[in-house]
Amino acid sequence: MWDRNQMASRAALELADGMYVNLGIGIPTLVSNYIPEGIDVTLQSENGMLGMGPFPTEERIDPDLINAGKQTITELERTSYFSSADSFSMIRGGHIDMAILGAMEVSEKGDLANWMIPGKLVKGMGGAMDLVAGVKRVIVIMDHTNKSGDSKILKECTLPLTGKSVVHQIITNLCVFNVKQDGLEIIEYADGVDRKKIEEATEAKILN
Amino acid sequence: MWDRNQMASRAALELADGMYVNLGIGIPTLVSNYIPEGIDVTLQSENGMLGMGPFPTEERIDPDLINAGKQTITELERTSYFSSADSFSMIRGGHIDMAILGAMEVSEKGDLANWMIPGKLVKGMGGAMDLVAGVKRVIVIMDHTNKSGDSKILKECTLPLTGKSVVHQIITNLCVFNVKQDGLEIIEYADGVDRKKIEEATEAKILN
Amino acid sequence: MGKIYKSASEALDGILFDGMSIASGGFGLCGIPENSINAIKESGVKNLTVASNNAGVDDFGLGILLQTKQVKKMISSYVGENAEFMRQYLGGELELEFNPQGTLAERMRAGGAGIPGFYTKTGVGTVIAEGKEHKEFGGDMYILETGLVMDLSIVKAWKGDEAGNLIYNKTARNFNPNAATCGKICIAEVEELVPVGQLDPDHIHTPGIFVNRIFMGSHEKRIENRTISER
Amino acid sequence: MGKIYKSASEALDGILFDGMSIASGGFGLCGIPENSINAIKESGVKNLTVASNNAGVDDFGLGILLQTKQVKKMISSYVGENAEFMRQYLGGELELEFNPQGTLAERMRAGGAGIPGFYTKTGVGTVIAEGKEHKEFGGDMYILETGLVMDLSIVKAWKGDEAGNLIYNKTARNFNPNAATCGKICIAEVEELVPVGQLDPDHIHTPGIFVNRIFMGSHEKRIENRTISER
Repeated sequence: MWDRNQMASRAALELADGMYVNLGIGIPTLVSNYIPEGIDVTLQSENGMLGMGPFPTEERIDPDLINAGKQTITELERTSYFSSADSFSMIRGGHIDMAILGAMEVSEKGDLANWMIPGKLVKGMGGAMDLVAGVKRVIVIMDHTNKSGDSKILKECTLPLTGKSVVHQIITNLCVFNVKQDGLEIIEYADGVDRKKIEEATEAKILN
Repeated sequence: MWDRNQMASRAALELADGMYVNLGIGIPTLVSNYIPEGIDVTLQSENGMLGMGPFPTEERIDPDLINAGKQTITELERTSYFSSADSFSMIRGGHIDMAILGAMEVSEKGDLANWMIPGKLVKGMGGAMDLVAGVKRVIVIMDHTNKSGDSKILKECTLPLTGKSVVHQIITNLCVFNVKQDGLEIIEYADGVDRKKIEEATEAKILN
Repeated sequence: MGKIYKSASEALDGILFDGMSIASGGFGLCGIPENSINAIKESGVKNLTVASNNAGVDDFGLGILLQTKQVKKMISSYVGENAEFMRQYLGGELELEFNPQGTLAERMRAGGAGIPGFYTKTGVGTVIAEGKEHKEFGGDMYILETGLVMDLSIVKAWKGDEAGNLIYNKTARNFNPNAATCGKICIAEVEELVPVGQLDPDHIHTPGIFVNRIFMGSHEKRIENRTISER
Repeated sequence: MGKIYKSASEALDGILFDGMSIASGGFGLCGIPENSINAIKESGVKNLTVASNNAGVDDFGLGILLQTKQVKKMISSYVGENAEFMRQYLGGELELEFNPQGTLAERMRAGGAGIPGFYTKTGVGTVIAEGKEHKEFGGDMYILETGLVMDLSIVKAWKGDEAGNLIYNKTARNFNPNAATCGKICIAEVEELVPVGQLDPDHIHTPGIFVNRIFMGSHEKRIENRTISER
């Protein structure tokens, strides 16, 4: 089984040199700690920044410089700023190579639900619907099951969707799936996890 | 009868303090020479400039600083530059108070034709269609008749239209018309011009 | 040039009315028009429809207009930081129209640009698409979203000049340039108001034509999520 | 960061093919990608569809690709300065699609922004509207225009950095930022190429994400209509 950091570091292996990447809130944010040596990646923040730097030291905190998670951050030498409309032109227009997002549920067709639980949690989709609709490759990082042990990888999502057939890869604490035309393909097992354990934790159709 | 400069100076009386104005190529450009004392007007150039200044002296010519007529110009203290898409957001979005344009033909309904003569002159509409569709008030300056003496103010335009029901006022060498629901209203006669002379030179319906 | 006002309340004088619609710049608490929001609260105007990406927090930003129940409806993409919002919404006291963030930004831009409708892939196959016109382009399905034109827009910039030209600072730009274009009237508050000629014409983010009134305010610039690193 | 090339011909290497579509920045002869246009001429690629507000003049700018008959079709708003263009068009050798200037700029922006269609009032009731879908919004009639996505865009900026960030000078900005977004590949030529960190992040007009290849060129910057005043 992988922990949060191991999941993030596994996701980082999907990065390639020169990519423009948008990282969602939560575990996806950790991916930036594991960018492989020799790989240069530019992070986009959908509130209007390309070239996001690390968190600031206490002295360098700037209230005018935050990321999409409202966290204080820093700029890099390559950084540019732009409006929200311009930011989503990049996203919707297919200029971002990869988005790595968290999820509540993913279906075997690549449907994604990560923005609301009717009657319980009504925070809003933020930029998630735009990201999954526009970004070239969408990777989800999440625990394989919820706190009650139910699978989050389903035949059909039960929660309101963020996007239909939008997820390309799922990285969980148990394994890595590629989303294929007719189901999910296991391409990697987490340490100490076998096929049986994945089957038990997965409602969706596994191809291999 | 008015000459070019008198027509331009008459048009300048339509300007009000604080207005944002787009001036077309030709006689409309001359309007900037007659802006009344105490009236502050900001000129927009649709190639991406707000706050257009006068022509430069020889030493100040800058190939990167031209107006929509491709003439070298200068900037003012208030000037801002922007892209063509942003420029036409201003125009199409109704943020420009007035456009003063030349014309080949205008109809009694305010239809305007000023961009092509089929088979003879194929230059293109440039920004004229956007201007007449988006600007709050459109004034045409032109000679009342063409070189053969035929009226350019018609019941229906014969040339391909630039816009339908878009002209609010027509300033010619003979008079000033306001375009009303059901025809044209003379609101001013040029020096030495009488009603009969205007009637002879006008095919369109005159209301008064 | 007659655009300069002394304060938010002066700038808003004669503009506010019950039931009006307002677009606000800002993302989270970053780059929000603090002074205009406070003055709107003081005015007591009510039944507002407010388009803003977020709704502030309970005691700062647009959240204070929720506390006083001056807002009838929010058009937002994310309201997760506002407990009062959630309470009013779940209790049926407040209308909420969720827009995907990019759709909201583009709706503001479109409204300001004279574009009454545009097609986007965002939200296709989700509740966002329900009841909206669908259309295929190049084999893919898109939905029709509409441009937003609001009675008023309130924005916050870093520097502004007498002609209304605005420059934003870093990610405090966010929705401000887009909101500025979609109001029938736009009021800008700035940290620094300078004479014309002080701003480089190539650096201006919002040309003065969009700004009807401008004033200099003092800004708390509260930080929502202070995150630091060791070095 | 691997985006820097030594010359236009190096930057265009492997990208050009017969029948391709190209969006070009520039207005008149101002801010045009002179070097890329020259290199495209040298390459001999043909049957091009070119979207550009103007078509240059006979011996400069896009006009030189008309002289060599490399262009099959132009998408432009104004071609009045180009006698060769007129000759080929009236002789049926060249296709021409007139777009209103604002519609052309917005089509480029829309294509780059993932918006396949938008409604505009521009051109309603004219030949431009013929065959286009009409739709009423708020009692007014609008027509549907489509986003432009081109195989290649070529733009010219004043300064650029290693990350592809671009800054334009004065009215040489014009269509360049919009064209830059709508090409599947974008090649930028600049007067000055600087290391990252030299451009202020708040002053950048085209973020580097849109620029695939960048090179420094020498620019004639010919003036089309030299107009001077006495003082």
